[in-house]
Amino acid sequence: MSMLSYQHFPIYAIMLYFLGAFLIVLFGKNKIARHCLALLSVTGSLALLVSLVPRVMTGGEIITYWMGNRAYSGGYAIGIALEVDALSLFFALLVAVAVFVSGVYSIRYMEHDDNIPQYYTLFLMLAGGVMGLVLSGDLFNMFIMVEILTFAAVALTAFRNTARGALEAAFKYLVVGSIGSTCILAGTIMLYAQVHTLNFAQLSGLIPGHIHGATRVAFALLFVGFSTKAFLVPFHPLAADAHGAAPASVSVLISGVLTKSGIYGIIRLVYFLFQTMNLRPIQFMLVFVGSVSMFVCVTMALAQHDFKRLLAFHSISQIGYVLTAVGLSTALGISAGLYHAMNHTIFKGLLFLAAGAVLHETGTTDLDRLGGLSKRMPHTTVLFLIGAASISGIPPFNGFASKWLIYQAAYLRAVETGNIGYLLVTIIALVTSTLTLASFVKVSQSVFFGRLPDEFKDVKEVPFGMRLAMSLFAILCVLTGLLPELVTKVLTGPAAQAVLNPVRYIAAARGIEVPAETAALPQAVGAWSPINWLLLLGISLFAITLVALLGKYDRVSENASGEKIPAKYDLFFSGEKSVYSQVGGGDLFWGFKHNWRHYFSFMHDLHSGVVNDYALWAVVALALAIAFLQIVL
Amino acid sequence: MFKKLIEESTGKSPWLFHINAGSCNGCDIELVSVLTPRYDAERLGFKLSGTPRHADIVVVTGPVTQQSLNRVLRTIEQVPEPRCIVTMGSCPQSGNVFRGSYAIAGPLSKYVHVDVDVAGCTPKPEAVIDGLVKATEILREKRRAMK
Amino acid sequence: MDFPFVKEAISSLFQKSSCDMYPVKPSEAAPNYRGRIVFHPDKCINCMMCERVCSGNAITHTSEQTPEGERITRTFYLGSCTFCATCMDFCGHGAIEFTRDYHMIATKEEDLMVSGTFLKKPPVKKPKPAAPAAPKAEAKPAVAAGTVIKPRDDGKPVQVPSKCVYCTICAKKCPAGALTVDRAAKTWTLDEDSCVGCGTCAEACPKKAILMPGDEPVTVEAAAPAAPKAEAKPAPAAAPATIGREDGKPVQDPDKCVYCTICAKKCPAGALEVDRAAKTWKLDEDSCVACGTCESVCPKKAIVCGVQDAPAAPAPKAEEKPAAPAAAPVEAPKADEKPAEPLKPRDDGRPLQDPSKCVYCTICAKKCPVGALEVDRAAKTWKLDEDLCIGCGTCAASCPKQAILY
Amino acid sequence: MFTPAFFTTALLYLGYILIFPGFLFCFVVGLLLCGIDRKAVARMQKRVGPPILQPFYDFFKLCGKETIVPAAASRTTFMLAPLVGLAALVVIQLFIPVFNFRVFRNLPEVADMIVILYLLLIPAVSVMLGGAATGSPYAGIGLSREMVTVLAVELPLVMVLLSVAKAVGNELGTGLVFSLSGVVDYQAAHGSLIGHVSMIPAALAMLLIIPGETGNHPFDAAEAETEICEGLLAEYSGAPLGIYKLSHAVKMLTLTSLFVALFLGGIGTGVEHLVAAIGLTGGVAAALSLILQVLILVLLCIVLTLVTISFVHAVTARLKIEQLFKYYWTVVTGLALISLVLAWYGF
Amino acid sequence: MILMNYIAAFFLIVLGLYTIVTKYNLVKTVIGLSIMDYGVNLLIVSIGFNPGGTAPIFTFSELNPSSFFVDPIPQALTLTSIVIGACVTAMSLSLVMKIYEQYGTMDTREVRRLRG
Repeated sequence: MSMLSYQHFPIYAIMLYFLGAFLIVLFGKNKIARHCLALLSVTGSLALLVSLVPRVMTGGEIITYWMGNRAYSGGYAIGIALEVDALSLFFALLVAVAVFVSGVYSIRYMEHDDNIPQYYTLFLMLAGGVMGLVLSGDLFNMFIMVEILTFAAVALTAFRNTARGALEAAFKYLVVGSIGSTCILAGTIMLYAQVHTLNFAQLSGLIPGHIHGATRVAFALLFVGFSTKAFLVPFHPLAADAHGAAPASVSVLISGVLTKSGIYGIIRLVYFLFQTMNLRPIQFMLVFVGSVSMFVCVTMALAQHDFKRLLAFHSISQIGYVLTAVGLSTALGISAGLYHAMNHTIFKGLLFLAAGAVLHETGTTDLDRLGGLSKRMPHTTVLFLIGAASISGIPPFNGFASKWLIYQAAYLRAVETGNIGYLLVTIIALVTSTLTLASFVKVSQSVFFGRLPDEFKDVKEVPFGMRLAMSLFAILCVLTGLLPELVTKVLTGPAAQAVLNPVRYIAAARGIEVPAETAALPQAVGAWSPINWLLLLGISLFAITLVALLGKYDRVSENASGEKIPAKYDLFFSGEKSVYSQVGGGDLFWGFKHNWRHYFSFMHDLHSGVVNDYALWAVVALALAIAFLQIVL
Repeated sequence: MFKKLIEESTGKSPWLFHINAGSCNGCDIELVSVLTPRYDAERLGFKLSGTPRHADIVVVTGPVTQQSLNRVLRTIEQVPEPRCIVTMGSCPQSGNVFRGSYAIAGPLSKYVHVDVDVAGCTPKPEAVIDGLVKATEILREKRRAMK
Repeated sequence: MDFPFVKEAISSLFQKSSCDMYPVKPSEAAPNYRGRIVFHPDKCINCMMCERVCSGNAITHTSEQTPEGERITRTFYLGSCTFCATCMDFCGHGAIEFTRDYHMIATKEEDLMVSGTFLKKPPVKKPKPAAPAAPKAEAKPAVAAGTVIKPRDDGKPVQVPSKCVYCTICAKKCPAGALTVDRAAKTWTLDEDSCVGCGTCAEACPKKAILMPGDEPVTVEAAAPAAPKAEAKPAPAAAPATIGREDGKPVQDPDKCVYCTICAKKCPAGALEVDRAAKTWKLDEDSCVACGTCESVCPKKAIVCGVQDAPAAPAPKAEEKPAAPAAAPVEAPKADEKPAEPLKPRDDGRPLQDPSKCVYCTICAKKCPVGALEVDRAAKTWKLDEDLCIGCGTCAASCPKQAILY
Repeated sequence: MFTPAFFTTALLYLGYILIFPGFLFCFVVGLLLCGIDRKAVARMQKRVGPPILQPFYDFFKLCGKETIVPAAASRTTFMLAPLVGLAALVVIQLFIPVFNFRVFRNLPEVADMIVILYLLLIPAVSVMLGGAATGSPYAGIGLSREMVTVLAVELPLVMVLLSVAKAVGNELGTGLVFSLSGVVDYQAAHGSLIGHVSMIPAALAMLLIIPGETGNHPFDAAEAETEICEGLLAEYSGAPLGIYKLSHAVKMLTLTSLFVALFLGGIGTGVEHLVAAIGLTGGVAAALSLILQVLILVLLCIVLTLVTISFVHAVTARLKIEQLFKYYWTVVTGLALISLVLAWYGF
Repeated sequence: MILMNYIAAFFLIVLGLYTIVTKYNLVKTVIGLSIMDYGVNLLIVSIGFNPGGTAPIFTFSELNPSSFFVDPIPQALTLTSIVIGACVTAMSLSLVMKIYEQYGTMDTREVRRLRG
């Protein structure tokens, strides 16, 4: 096995990150060296993973790589293994893309901050930790990687310790995060106590036979541990605090990558370790947690006054979508869930970068103080609108493609099982999508449109580097939106099949090659071909603009004079001279908030911000999980 | 052909914007009564609009008090181009009984070219309809004169 | 959730609309609707009553002298008319008429002007006696006692010579200026064509010496006037060389006074009590402000304010009084340091006091609508509060001494 | 691939987009519906009301007027938003089948019911973005109300569509039918859906949704000309305002024809047999039946407009925004829920 | 005897959670965290115990089928877990120090600027 054969690529991908991290510690002082190292490691691992795609995804091959070359021997896997199947590679690609774009963005974004070398070290450690978690085939190794990424994330959240609440957010994240990690550790150990092995594939082979008291507790512990990492419902205030305070490029990683690692852990746990997804209650648990976090976080987002906290709550609600879809345990459901996870990383990354751009230029993300930035920052506005349109599911963009698949899967599942609960889930999913649209209309009115306050008069466009990163995400947004079949065929289809038959995963560890049965790719029931639609829209738009221009649509009169605005071009203020009055932030959607005022006041008190309450929720969630699984499993 | 169609429909769908420059509300009630079933100006396409931006004909009532002067002028300025200004009742034309009072900024014609005056201290709705129809003819000429 | 108009909405779909299609079907105004004004110039006698009563002062007239008479054009500006038809009521001759035509749409100013011109013949000279100042005795036709005087039928006033004291109040009151009464010559002449028969003179006459249509006829008593009042009056002092008081307060001349109480009514400060029955005339020293109103209004010239030299004969007293400086009693420090050249009114529309004329009667302060003036009678100071004052000119109008330039 | 066949089909589709179910058809029938609505409302108030062609006069007058771009507005969004909104609406109209006639007969269907639900969002978002771009506080308030209206209408509309999909799915045995043409084909065979017991509450709910979705009188808190000076359109004048009024009219057409396709699909489809009965065959019969079906569709749309929009407009007063929200999320959603549950348990 | 270890480990974990949840002092929360961590470490070590086994230190020559060792893997895991516990404590204490510097208080009820 020569050093360059594809077998080694997974370990190279992980090591590139860590190598980059440690080299930057050495040569970090010099600006150019630092940037080259960071970009090199980021692009390198992305290239390696992309080269794996044809082999693993379409080819259906599973790469197992034994550390220290101690292969499977004597019935027991002693060495630590890396096992890359379609699911792992899918998540790995996701992580690599997000890290790459965020790396490019943070080069210009972090210019004004001090001790930048430390930033890049932590950044690459976080990336390496997640890559390790996603690719590793060994349960304890996953725990180690979880610890690394939690440390890196906590340190990065507290990176700008002067920012409002950064330290507090980091502390809370650390406390509840380490409770979660301890649960994962305890769960791993209890599993080890049963079958005395840590290799993931072997565990998946043995555990289903040993389901009794201790393994049920282990299942609960692992489930709660990973949902802490994914910031699901009881733990979502952490995410809001962490994103609110962290620099934008880090928030991209936290929301795009960290939450996906939690989801990856849950999928591995439920579909591979315990293979219990055929049990109805387990599906109910996943779908219930998913839809609750979907609805709670979107309503909380509507009540926010800060741009990044709003985005943070939205990323949890989108994760709720992914979990609900994965919880349906049908081929279409899982592929829709994974497709949505990918889309979420892309458009959420774009939105956080836009928030970073706004913060970089105006110094604040408070919705009540901003307004009318589209006049000064047109590119950022267009990019933000693409991100907002895709997250709220406006047709041509990618958010709609995946959400539409999720509704299909949920409703098909409802019809198959005849259980009206799934119907409720579909309706909640649709309403949540409209609430997402509402909150992003609120953001666009309070930040980009409306009146420009005087203090931001001299705001100018963000430097080109940041806009390049944002446009990268924007192009991805449009592409993945327009080609749902291609994405399902190449990326999410194989991953869904990998999830649905763990036997190949287990066998691959033993070196036995199980032929991938050609299960049909998940087919959507409804019909949606975005390219045709876009063609139609283009033609009719062209026709309408042509007619408009013919009919003197441009009979426009502009305000020619400079500063002093003559009465004709001033806003209509019922006769008065127009004064600065921005309608935005808190005073939008009074109708909705008034009807739900009791719900909102209850939610406001619930998120008290005291560390003890969050810890209490974690403990209660753990107790509930253990009790529920004792009964069910 | 298109230009003639526009000109034709400019006359046929004039939208009103009513400015009360300190009137005793006698003319205001009368103007709104023009839209009631008995006189029904909507037959001729008249419609009250909420903002000067949507308006073609501006109807001014009241003796243009000092306080309301620059507000009236600013609102009239915000009406898009082919527009007509109609003064209703004798107050805007001459200040009527309030003439000479320190609170009156004088007849409207001192500040803005008034197209149609509808005299009468609360002119009858029929008179108002006449005035508005006259205004639509002037609108049509202005539209024809535009580029 | 009740919907009140469901039945009406559906049923009215099938009924005829209650619109009376105005521009297509013409509609007539109400019978006595006050629409466009029509002016009949021939009837107008230019008594200007309509101009006076018009609230919107929409009526103006221009007159220019021509050889054959005064050509007057009267214009009614409909744009400033409130159509209250008060002028029609006041026009004694029915020269103004409100038609039922309500189409008063105008694109130009002139369309709203209704005007009419007429020629006003100069007053025909009646064969009046040649010398106006003829001795009054024979000018007055002797009216034998006992003849019955009936009111005239054409609405004009008639004089009862026995009762009339020629106090000239009726002349002053007559809106049309149709009466000329000469107290000296005791003549009462009525100008037929300019009198409008408004009856103001009859009301104003203290002696009820004028009869209007509708009063009952009066028979002339035999005894001449002036008999009973002589003895009730306290005996006057001998006629000194100069009469009147230094501080400008009024002194009554008992024999001339007819106790007609006009001076009491007119006194702004309410300092005079005159009792017609008891024939008493009392002055309240401290509230009197020596403004001289009582003197000017006294029909009998029975009151003298301020020191004046004793009149040689009763008649000439009236003329030379205004010539004498009224400000004698006031010590004159302020007077001499007044700049020689006459004061000009201020250009920013605010009033300016002329210290020489001002008597500090505080009327202007009382009258000022916004309270911008403080006048202290004791300290003789007159202070104007610049920003409160709105330049309305009421003080100048109300000042009895015309001491405020505006 | 540039064969003559390609050109003829391209021309055919261009015709579809620009002439028949596309731009011209929407323009004429939309404004016609708007005219009939204003005339009906007037007649119900015992007024004579404007001529039927009044919306056409309004549109062409607005084209002739000057467009003032306020200084505080961001110009491109201000000018582009109305165009995108109208284009999206016209494209939706292409997907709604006119009884037997479908634009994409031989192409894979472009959009199904859930997609149409989301396509209806684009015009609403374009109005909001246009209003927000002007920067006027009236537009801000209008935006907040418009969004709450969209929120309010979304829930019941989703339920209606799901219940229709389930009901047709039950009958056809495939569990779920999302494609609109599938629903119409089913109705062609088995008579229109309004006949089903479970579909009556859904149809009623849809009738109540139409005025809300188009923003007509009782639910027009977003463009309340008395309170917030035409809300979102406060700063628009001239041609962009004309295009917004046109897209409002076309939206009325789209929603009523959606209702016809969903619930009254069975009425028009019987026309073939009628035409065949007369004895015409071949191209003429197809053309005649197409024209008849279009006439039936327009007629049904007019009746629906009279019932749902004009009558409701004449009889009710404008609702406050939170009353509107509560009304939609309790009364109308209850109706839709009933039909969903009934459809669920196989009635 | 091994049962005592499990009970002690479980007790330690519950004690740690109790301190985190109820104590309103930042440092006490950190202490709770480390107690919980030690409880899990105890659990890991006691899992690997085979009664009668010797320490797993041997050279290849000594390795014969009859030798019976205690399971070495959990011990390795415990080592990493202890290291991680130390890092967590170190980082949280530094954060507490900075928070005290910025907020001026140790009480968790005051440190709640981000809420709602």
